[in-house]
Amino acid sequence: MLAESLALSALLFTIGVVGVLTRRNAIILFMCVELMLNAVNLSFVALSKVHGVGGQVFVIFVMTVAAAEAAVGLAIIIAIFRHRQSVNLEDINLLKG
Amino acid sequence: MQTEPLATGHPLADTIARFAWLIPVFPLVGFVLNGLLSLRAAGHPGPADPSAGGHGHDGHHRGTGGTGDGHADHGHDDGHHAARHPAAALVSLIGPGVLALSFAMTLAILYQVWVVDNALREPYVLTLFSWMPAGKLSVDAAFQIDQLSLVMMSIVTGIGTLIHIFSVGYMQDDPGYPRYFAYLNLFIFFMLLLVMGSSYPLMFVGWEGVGLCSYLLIGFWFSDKANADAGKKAFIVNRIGDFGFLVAMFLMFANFGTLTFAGVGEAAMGAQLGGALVTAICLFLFLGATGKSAQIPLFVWLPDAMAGPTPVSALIHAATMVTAGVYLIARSAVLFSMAPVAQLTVAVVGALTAVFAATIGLKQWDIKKVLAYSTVSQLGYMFVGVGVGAYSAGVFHLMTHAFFKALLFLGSGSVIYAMHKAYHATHSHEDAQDMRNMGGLRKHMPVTFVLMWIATLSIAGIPPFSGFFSKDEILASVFARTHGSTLAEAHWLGIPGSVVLYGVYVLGLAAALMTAIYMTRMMLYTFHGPNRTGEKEAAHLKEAPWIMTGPLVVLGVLSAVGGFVNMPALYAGEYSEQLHAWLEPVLAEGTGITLGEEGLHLSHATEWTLIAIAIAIAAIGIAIAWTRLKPEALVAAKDAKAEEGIEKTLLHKWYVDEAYDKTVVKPTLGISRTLLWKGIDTGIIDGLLVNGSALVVRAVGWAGSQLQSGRVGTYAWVLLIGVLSVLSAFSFR
Amino acid sequence: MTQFLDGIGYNGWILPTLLALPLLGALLMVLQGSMQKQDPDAAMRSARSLAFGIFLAEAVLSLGLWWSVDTVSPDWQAYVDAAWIPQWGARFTVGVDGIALMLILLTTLLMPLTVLGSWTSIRVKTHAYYALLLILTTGMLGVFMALDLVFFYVMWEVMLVPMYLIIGIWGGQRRLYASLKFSLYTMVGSLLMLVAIVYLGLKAGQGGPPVFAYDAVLDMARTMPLAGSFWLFGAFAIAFAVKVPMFPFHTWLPDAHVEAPTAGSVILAAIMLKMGTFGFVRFAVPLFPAVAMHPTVRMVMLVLAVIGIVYGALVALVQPDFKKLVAYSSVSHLGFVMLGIFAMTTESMQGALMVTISHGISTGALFLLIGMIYERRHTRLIEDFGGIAKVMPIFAVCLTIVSLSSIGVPGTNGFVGEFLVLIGSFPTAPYYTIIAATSVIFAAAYLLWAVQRIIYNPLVKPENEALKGNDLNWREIGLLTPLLIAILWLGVYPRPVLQKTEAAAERLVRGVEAGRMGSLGPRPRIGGR
Amino acid sequence: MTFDLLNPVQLSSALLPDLLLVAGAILLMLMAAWRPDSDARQRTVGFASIGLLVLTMGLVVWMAVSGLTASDKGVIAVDGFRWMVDLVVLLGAIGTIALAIEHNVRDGIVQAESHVLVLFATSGMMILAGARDLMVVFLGIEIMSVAVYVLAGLNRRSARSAEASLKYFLLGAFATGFLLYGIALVYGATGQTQIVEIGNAIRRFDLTNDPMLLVGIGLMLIGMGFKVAAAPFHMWAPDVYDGSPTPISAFMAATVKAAAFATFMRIWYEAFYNMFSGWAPSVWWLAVVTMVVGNVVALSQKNIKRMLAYSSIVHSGYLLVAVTAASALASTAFTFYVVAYTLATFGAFAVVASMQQLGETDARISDYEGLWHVRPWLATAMAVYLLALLGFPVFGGVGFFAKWYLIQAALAAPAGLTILAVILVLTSVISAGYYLQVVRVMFMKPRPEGAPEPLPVGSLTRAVLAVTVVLILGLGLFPSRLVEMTQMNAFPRYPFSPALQMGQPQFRR
Repeated sequence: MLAESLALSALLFTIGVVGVLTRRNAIILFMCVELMLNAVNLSFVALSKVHGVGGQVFVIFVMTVAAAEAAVGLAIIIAIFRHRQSVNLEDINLLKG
Repeated sequence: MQTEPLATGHPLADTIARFAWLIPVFPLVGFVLNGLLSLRAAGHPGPADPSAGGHGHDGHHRGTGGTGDGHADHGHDDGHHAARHPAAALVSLIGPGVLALSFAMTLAILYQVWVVDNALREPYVLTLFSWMPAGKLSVDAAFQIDQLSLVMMSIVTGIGTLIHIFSVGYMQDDPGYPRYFAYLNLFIFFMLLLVMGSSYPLMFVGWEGVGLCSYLLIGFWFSDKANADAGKKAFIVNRIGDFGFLVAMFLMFANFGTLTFAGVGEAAMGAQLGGALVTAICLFLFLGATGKSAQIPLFVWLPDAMAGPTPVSALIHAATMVTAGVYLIARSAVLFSMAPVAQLTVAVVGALTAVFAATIGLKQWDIKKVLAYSTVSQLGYMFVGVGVGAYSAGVFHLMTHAFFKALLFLGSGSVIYAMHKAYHATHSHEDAQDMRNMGGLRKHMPVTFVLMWIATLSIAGIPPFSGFFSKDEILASVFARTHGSTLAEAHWLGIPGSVVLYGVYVLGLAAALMTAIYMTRMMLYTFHGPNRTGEKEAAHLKEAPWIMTGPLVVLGVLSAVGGFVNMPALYAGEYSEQLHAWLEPVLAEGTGITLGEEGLHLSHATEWTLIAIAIAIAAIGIAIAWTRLKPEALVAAKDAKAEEGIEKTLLHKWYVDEAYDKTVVKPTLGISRTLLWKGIDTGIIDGLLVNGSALVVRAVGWAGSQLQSGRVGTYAWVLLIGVLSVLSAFSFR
Repeated sequence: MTQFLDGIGYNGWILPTLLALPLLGALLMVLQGSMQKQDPDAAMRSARSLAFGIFLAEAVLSLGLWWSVDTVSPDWQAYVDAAWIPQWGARFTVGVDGIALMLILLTTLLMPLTVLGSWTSIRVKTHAYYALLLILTTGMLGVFMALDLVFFYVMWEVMLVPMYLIIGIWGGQRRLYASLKFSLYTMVGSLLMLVAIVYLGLKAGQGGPPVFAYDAVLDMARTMPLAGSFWLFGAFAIAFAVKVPMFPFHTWLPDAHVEAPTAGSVILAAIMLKMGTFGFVRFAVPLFPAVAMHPTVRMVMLVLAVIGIVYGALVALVQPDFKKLVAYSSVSHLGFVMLGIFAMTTESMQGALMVTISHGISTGALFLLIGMIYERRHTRLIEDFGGIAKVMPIFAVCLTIVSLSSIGVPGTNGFVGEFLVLIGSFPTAPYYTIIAATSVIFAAAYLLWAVQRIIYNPLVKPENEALKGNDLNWREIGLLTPLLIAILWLGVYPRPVLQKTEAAAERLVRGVEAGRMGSLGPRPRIGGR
Repeated sequence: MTFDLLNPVQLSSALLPDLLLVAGAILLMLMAAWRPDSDARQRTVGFASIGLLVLTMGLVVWMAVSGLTASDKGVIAVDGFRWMVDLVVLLGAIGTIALAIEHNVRDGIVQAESHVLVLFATSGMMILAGARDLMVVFLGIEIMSVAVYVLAGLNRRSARSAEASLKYFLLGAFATGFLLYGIALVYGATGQTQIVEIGNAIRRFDLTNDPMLLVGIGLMLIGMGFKVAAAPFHMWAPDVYDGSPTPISAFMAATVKAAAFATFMRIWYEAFYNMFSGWAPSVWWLAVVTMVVGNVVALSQKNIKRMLAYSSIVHSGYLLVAVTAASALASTAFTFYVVAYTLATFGAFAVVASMQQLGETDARISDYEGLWHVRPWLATAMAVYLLALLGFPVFGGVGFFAKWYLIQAALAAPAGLTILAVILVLTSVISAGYYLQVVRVMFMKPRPEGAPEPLPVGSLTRAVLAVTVVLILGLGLFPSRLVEMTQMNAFPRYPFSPALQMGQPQFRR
């Protein structure tokens, strides 16, 4: 059961990574990151079956932090939208070189 | 400063000889005083400023063409005939004065040598201070007084004094008058160092120093590029020789551990006869000598050196400096005698130079050029002498040559002086040194005419003039050594030594023949026949003042009778070979090695035959020139046709300068500029390696910054590359 | 004199004082500069006087070393040792031997002259200029007296920034390129040396805290295996070779020389290049004698030295810019020093030191002369001159004498050094010496030719004619006179200098001889008088 | 005394400075929100923040000198390393706010909350400095990061600022994912989240070849690499430093990096020390790539903030050398270097901030042409910072000894990192190319015609400049006090595995 959970977690994590790499919309990108975090959460939960509650405690922390991050992140995306009228990351390249 | 431990107990130590260091110091003082006077005047621009009207006479001078003396131009063009240097009187006193003091001092020492018993069985070495002590090397500033150096000192100071006096008249109107005497005094100082130094390094100081003064004096009228070029050429060519001198010293120090004459001589005695080491040392020394004494292949600077004032040519480029190479070999007599192959080289090169230069002398029009090639040729003679181990004969010819060649140069100076005055009076721009512009001068300059003939007969080898004795002795020595000497037994480039010596002898005769021809030619064109100077100008031709002709007379006497100091034993009886005897303590050892235990003696018959041949050759030469050359047919330089064929080749000195230029100078400059500087320096090192690597780094940086596209997607991909690399590094350890 | 100096405890405080005085002066200079902002001319006058005063004081103070230093003693002289960074084993340790003594005196005596040489040519930001010059002096002196590798390295690097700024701010047209090239070149070398120094310190510490004291490092380094010390020698050698500069690391020099202001060129040539050779003499060779004298390594160094000699001379031959010509001539001259060092005989070593000193004097004087004519004509191209001797005879005389010294005409300082190097090198490196000796020809060729084209030849250019009456002034004559005197004095009577360096040179040679055999051999020991 | 960290009261005592800062920050946030924004208000809150930071610093110093320790069992460390990092972080925060108070006007920022955000970020860093549990590490990183995400976008009028913020956020979150996954795997392999316990577990169960642990460490390395901007995880840094308000750039470049490195060091030295042979090659290469890429790309920068950003990447590479060296000496060299680097980087950004014109967002190097002629002291200070970053003795002051110390650590490392040291110095030659470029622009070029006069430098900025310059130069002449301080808290104080103690670690390059 542990191995399957970890495999699923890895799969989800990979899906998240691939999403980040391929998508161009800031919000979707952010969603993919959230997917990665939750994949890790799955691992933690699975592992805590072996190692005790530490992993589950960690999951609570991660969820809390992810919520805070989501709040800040969405605010940032709104801020950029106000400037560029777009959240397409292809358009956002003032800073380069 | 340490006092001389070596000299204590020497018979001369308590005599005036212990002040011998004053001899070079006098001219040094003269140099300093004259130099200061020259600068002082320069520093205070006034009516007598040397550069006043400098422009005008530059232009004028170029107009005269060639490398001629431009002395009369200087300071005259603006019409101020009284534009003598403000300090001229003082300079006229100091310049020759210090020389006279040195000469007097030299005579005083000579006198002491005469009166003190066994005064110079051993050389008297006067150590002043330690010059370059480093490790095992110890070079002292020390003078060596012996018979050889005394002869040289006498020539240098004696002839030097005469030429200084002559210069007072010759240079009187030159704006650079104090500078001239400063240089001249400095030259004498270095020349005395050269002949008095007790070790090779000290001699080298003088060696280089005279080269330096020669450079300064050749380029004395530096405003003309040709003069400055000639000075530079002299110095650089001499430096090639100096390189040889240096290497010879390295070899001596590395193998003998000492550089003093005494030490090296002693060590050389213990070396292997004909061994590679002594041969190498001698050949390198000879390379030095070819530079200073203008022998093949380094003779090219001397003719150009005639660009200097004529008294300079007389003093430096005839009487003293150029003979330094001969002196060097005589000094190293033992060393050379231990290396017969090197000796033969010296003799062959000397003989070849004698002939080669004589051929060129046949076709020169510039009176000083004739004398210059004559000098080269006569120096070749001297080398033949010292080359075959007849060191005293070489020195003898050195001495007589100093007399008659100084006379010839000063005489020609007189002529040029007169020509200049004449052309100047009529504002003509003709060449005052071209013999085609002279002719018939005997009417105008009788004293000079007579004296010059004495010198000519002397150099041609007509008895009883001095040149006859010295030249004859050299030729006889060569002949004598064809059998039984170490030279005859040695092989030179595979040729038996005796064959080589016969060849040398024949070459010597050939050179003697040509010498007689070109000297007679010079006299004919200059003093005989009709005058070609121009009608107006001829009226202004007149004898030089007595301050100039005076020294000429003295030299004339010396040229005439100077040979008597070393007449052959054949007919002179108890008065024979006095110079030879005098020099014996210094040179006998070397000669002895060459000749063997009991020496070599020619039969009287042979000797008489040789003398007859020599006289005949000289007489034939004069006769050829006298009968074949027609001064009447000559036209002035401006109307002359260009030469053709062999004459052109001779006039252009066999195109040696051009050949050197093409094979050495141009390639060196070309390689330096295109290959080394532009190629390696700015091309490979700077361009490719330094700036190239900087460029590569910058290019990579630019590429990197292009990757920084500003797009989050790119960044994520790069990040992923990192992730994969790290993970694979962790997985596949 | 010696007694008087002992009486005031001279040896106890002189070296730190020599280091501190210029720094203090720099501080004063900055203070004075920040107070005086309006009139640049007034600022120039006050700045140069202050600088001259400080440098003069420094020179006078340093003169006592001539008497107070016992050059024969195997101990370091005027030795001062104080704690600095105890955790790293870095100490403030200074001391001199005969070799360092000469270089220190060369520095302190030359610096006032460089101020005189900058007297009127530096007109903007004068206070900053002289402050940098002062700091530079501390750095240079520090290098010569440092007996702790950390302190040495710090001083070594300290010189870089002032020189970078001096070239870059007060330099010529291509000053930006030249200054950057100078600093990057130098850094490549010196940073590798940094690694080597740290490594040596750690090794000498034997597992404990590092030890950087020269003597301790020396003892340790000589016992290192050949393979390891090869790399260390390489690191040191590259740093020093760049500074010397040896072929092929020399290309920064022409640019730096040409673009630097007069004083910068003088200091570069006269002193900073000598740090390279000094580095070889003090560090690279004695620390790793087995490597330095290893046949292959030695051959490479000798070949590079000889290439430098001939190559520098040949390239100098074709330079259109007189300053560049002198720069390449420096490459050639410094090649002699390297030849002398790696020939490793007492004579050649002393010759190398002599060349070091006399090159400083002659080339320094040459640069000063170039600066003087540049101030008047605003060009350095040889072809722009001609016939200058007619309008500026005193200049011509000085240029001639200095050139002759640079050519190495006997009677001048240049000859003594070159002669000793060559004659000393011949027994151990004959073929290299013979090739090197050919440079007597080239040296005459390039310098005399240039001198001819500058002061001789016809005076045709109106700009040059306009120089009439504008010969060297009293300040310029005054600043050249000591150099001319030194040129002749060292040429005629070099014995005092040779005597001072003899013991150190001999110890070095014997130490290296012993070191390559694997034993410690003689070396200076800690303990001042 | 020694804290027993299982006791909540004692744990709180051990966290006293952190708690003080957080509490103060919350109060200040309320204060900031109380009244409408204005410049005066912003200044008041700013000064109050500085006061709070100074207070915290005092507390940290007091705790540092009173020789407190804590048991190894616990989530927080009480040791010299923590206090040193705290001090660096607090000093950086003080400097940031001091700069921001005067600089915000130029960017048109009037929100007083900006200072409070700095305080929150600082509290995150302080937590990181002491964190000894991966959970705490994660929390610290997030507290710090979330605040800094916002700070980067502080200038709401600037699209560049917003873009910087967005990029930092997205990529930061992405990297956090890796870090977190790594933590999960490490937890899975060892069953521990406490750093010391992880180390113990590795030693006890000999996990040196455990694949899960190795992959976990690799993933954590990626996360850490991102936070410290090591190549190839550095791509965000130039853009973010460029777009952010300059004081915030300084804050990120100096303190954020210091804090992230602090926890990096602690985890690697205390937990993963015995995995040396596993991670050393990767970190070695990471260091090399970072040094090379940072230096090379920095050469072609025209914008001074971007140039400094690449410079900060380069210095991450140098610090990674200290991580690779893995010795007690290396940890002290690391601390020393962080101090020197923070001073210099902060100073350089302070100069950039004071050079900025009103509303200007693109700070070009060419703006500095001839600066010496109009602002000699500013130019001189900048030169000192740049030379310090270059590692030049005396003129670059302590920067040289920092580099010296690093080289010493590399050469003395058990694994012998000679080649790494050589690469370090060779790449720093390249760095001379861009550092000296700025010096030459400032000193050697004339001030261009019509170049705007730099705005007057405020007194707070002056104070920041003066303090940093004096510290750099002073410590550059007499560094021994600082060396002493860093040596008091050398890592690792935990026993090596027998394999490591016997002879050299199995790692050769």
